[in-house]
Amino acid sequence: MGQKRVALVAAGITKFGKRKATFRDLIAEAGKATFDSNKNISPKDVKAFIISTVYPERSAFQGHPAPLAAEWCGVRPTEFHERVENQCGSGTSAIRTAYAAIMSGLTDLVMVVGVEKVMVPSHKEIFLNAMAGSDREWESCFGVTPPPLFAMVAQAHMQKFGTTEEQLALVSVKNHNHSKTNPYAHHQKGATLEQVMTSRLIAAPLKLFDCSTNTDGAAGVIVALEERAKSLTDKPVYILGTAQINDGYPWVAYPKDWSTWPSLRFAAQKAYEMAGIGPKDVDVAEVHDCFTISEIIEYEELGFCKKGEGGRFVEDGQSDYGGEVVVNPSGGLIACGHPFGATGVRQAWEAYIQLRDEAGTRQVKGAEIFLGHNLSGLGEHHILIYGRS
Amino acid sequence: MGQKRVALVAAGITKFGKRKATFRDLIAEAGKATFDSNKNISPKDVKAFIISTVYPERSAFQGHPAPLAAEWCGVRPTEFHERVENQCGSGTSAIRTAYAAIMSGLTDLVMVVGVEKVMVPSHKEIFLNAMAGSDREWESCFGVTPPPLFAMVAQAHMQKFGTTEEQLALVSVKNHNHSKTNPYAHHQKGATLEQVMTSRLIAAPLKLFDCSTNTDGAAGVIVALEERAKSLTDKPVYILGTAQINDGYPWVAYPKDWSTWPSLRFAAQKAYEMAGIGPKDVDVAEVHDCFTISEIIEYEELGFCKKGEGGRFVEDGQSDYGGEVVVNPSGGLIACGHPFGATGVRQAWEAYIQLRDEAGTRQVKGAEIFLGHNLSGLGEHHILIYGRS
Amino acid sequence: MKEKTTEDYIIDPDVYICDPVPQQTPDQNMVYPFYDHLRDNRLTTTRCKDCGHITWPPKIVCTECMSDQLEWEDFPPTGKIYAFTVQVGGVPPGFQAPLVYALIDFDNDLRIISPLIDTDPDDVHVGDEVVLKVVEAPRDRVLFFFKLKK
Amino acid sequence: MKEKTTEDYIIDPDVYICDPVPQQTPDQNMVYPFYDHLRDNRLTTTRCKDCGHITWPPKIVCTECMSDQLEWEDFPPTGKIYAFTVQVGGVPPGFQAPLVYALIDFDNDLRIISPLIDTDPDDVHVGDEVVLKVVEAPRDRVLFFFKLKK
Ligand SMILES: [Zn+2]
Ligand SMILES: [Zn+2]
Repeated sequence: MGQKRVALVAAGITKFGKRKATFRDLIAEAGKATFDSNKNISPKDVKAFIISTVYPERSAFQGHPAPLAAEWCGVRPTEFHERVENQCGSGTSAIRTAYAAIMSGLTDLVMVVGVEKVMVPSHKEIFLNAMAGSDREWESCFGVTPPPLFAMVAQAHMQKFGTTEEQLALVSVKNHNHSKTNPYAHHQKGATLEQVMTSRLIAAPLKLFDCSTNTDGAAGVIVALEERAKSLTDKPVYILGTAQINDGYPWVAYPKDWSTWPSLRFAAQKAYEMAGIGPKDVDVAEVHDCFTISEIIEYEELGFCKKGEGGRFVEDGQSDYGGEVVVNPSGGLIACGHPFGATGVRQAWEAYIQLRDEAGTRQVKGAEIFLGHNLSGLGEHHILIYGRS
Repeated sequence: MGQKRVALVAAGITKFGKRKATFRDLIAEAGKATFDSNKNISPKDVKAFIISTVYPERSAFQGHPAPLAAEWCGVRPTEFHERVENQCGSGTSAIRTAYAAIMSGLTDLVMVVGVEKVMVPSHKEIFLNAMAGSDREWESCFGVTPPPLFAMVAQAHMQKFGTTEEQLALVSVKNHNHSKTNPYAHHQKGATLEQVMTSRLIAAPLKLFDCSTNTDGAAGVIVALEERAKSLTDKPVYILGTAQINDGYPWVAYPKDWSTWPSLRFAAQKAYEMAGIGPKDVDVAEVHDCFTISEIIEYEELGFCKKGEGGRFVEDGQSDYGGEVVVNPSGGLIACGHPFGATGVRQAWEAYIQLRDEAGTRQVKGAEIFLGHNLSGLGEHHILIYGRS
Repeated sequence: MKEKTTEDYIIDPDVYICDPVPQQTPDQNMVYPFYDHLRDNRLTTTRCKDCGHITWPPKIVCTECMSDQLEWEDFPPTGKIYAFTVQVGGVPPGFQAPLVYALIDFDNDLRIISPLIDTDPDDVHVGDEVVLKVVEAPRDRVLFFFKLKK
Repeated sequence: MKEKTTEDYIIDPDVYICDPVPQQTPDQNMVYPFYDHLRDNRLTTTRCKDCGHITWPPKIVCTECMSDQLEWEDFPPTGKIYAFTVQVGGVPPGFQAPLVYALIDFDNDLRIISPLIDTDPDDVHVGDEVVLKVVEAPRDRVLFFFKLKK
């Protein structure tokens, strides 16, 4: 017997946007889409279920989401079920947990649904709920939310490496243009450099188009042990490597130089090693572009380019079709929107369709290796690497 | 190489009660108690961390608890970290997840902290927060919370099997008396049959002393792969078996006869098989006595006695010292209180001290096998079986 | 037991995080027809057109076969009490004891839990028949209560 | 920028779930001395008596050695701005743009993030020195803001 392996065997997604739907409507829709993607699997075949969701207790007045979500997807788990949460990295954490549950022998097939209902009717409450995501007692009580934090990250990177506001903007232009071919994205109209540069200022240097969008959405995948996976599809998408790290909490406990993220570099190295590849082997990646500056720093720390050259990397088209690695073909968090618990699962859905040549007009030709990355803080990173074989 | 095994190597707990402490104070206290229990492990040795907590988003206005809790315990995880939630079964789910993470090879040692801050200053909000635990749209919106639900369970069991109110009360008397020797329990004064029978009516036949208590608290354990465990302590407490199930959501989707819980029977069977034991082998158990009726039905479905004879089992002293199996030596949820995310971890702490002969005056002499059980609904059960070897 | 006013069932209707009553309009909820029917004094749920499976509560996707081709179907006009309890202590904010909760079984094999309203707790017995009683909730919403069939 | 009133920093001080300002009294918080010191215009944190480790924010257990023998220590009177940003859009409820947020480094090797108050955004530069400015919050609470050192 060789080393056990785990693979995606189904993936589905809902339209992201300000949805006319409840928390559970989104779950049901993602569940259906997931089962529709592979007719060899029915809800009754699923005995393990994980939901990834961040704050339904607040936005939907709904706790205990795991059995609710399982039931709304037709699943009555008898082997493993729970809710996994890690703020913006919840989706990737949930898939890692599914991987662990299978590798441990507790089960051989897990459904993972990621979901967030963000767009409550009161605009005030959307922002209020966001404050729960940082340290409430020492940071959020001052209204500290990610935009000003990442603005300071951007300033540090610009100051140290000469990154320009135009380079930041080009990340947004690329991702908005990618999403034109993603019917599930929140934004599908594309964006010009001028549109991004002249969009409303949020916290200098970040403008509205440098930021990911609040949105509702859900996505689902089914993960299985290799033997079972092969019986369910002739094109399983294998999990080759994974890593996770958290280097300090709250925000001010991270290393002092915010322009470099050594913890991401460390985690990427570990994930590459586990996958037996290097950064140059990655054909397509969905990385956590919560803000444009994040994607630029991620190019560097993931090893797609040298440290400090992330701005030039996007400027040179190296993160777009025809470049070194296609980053965020789906449109990323910036264009798809960022329903927290769903985002990592949406990335896995993109892995599934890209590595099966099912991504239509946004297909990365011949893609063999896909990297998915979430962050939940400057020093908190979650990585999954997928392969066609 | 034989089969890999996983064991507890440390366990600690805070005082349960209406604590003059924040959510994170409780975490720090449990973290310290856990490390204090085994001086061979320091925070820097811990690379994987799981927090079990149900609704800090509501009661502490604090989301994203995993990295917060890790940091407050001195841990900077580089291998695995997340928050696991399954309402009242969160603690057992978290330890199962630690087991999976270790068995999968992602890590070889995990710290698990379970915590809940329940007692917010506004009594109104304590009840409001409780409503998030059931189906908000179809059940909680009517104010449905566990007491009336378990009152109907009790009625069904009394009608079908002749269980009496006195038998229910005897569960409370036993557990309250057990907690007299547990300095961490919310209640430590004991209770007489008369006190229980004449306590304030909540929902017939359940009185105040038939119900578990809202409380604050936290507990921690460290779980490790056998080889590592043996290097850290000469008395590891092994995880022998585990099972988990959810048979329907919301409450009314469970099987129609509420006096029998077939899903618990199924899960227990699975856990016993995995452990290679039967119910008669269990020496000591911490089961989910959210209400007295729950413990009685659990005797039956866990196989400690025949179906329908749970009332007589407690009446005959079979669940007390000197009986078939000592159930809830800590005092259970009824006397310790039930800080949701902490409860399953508290049970593991009891397993740790009982199977190491460190339980002092409440030690179950010669205990070899310990069973821990949580429920999060009539059909949702979580089981862990521990052994001395 | 006095009849509840709408305010009894709500904490703060202007703060969603404190408001347990579901959103019921098409802009927020895909099962909104349930509430439209309720406003017409009809208690309904969804049945799958593809496999015939019926569930409570209503859904947008069949949990048996994952079809989204569902149709609305009325409950039988009366249900029967399987069990009930009178909650006198520990009732949530916005609610007033005594509360009579009942498990109500219907001929369509579905069970609903709901409070009985306009009902003296002493008049309730297992096996009693109950009928729908629609109650208004804040912001033009409705809830489905039951009362004893006369 | 106009000075914030206490009400600007609170959503609903009577509903804990909507109130981001921490509880600060001994009956609810074990690091309450921090707030007592703050009321005396002292910015403090905890240092471990056993190993000497100091952290921000203050704690009840040393994250280095798990000792609970901690002592309170004052911050140096001035800190230096490492980075700052002026948030003009997307500010949370209860807050008014423009908000100047700064990362403030102290000689004790600790960093704090906080808004600058009584400060014209145009007057702020990286490297500027700032001092504590205690601001009152509802229900007798206080918050630690900073302002430019004159
Ligand atoms: Zn169907
Ligand atoms: Zn120390």
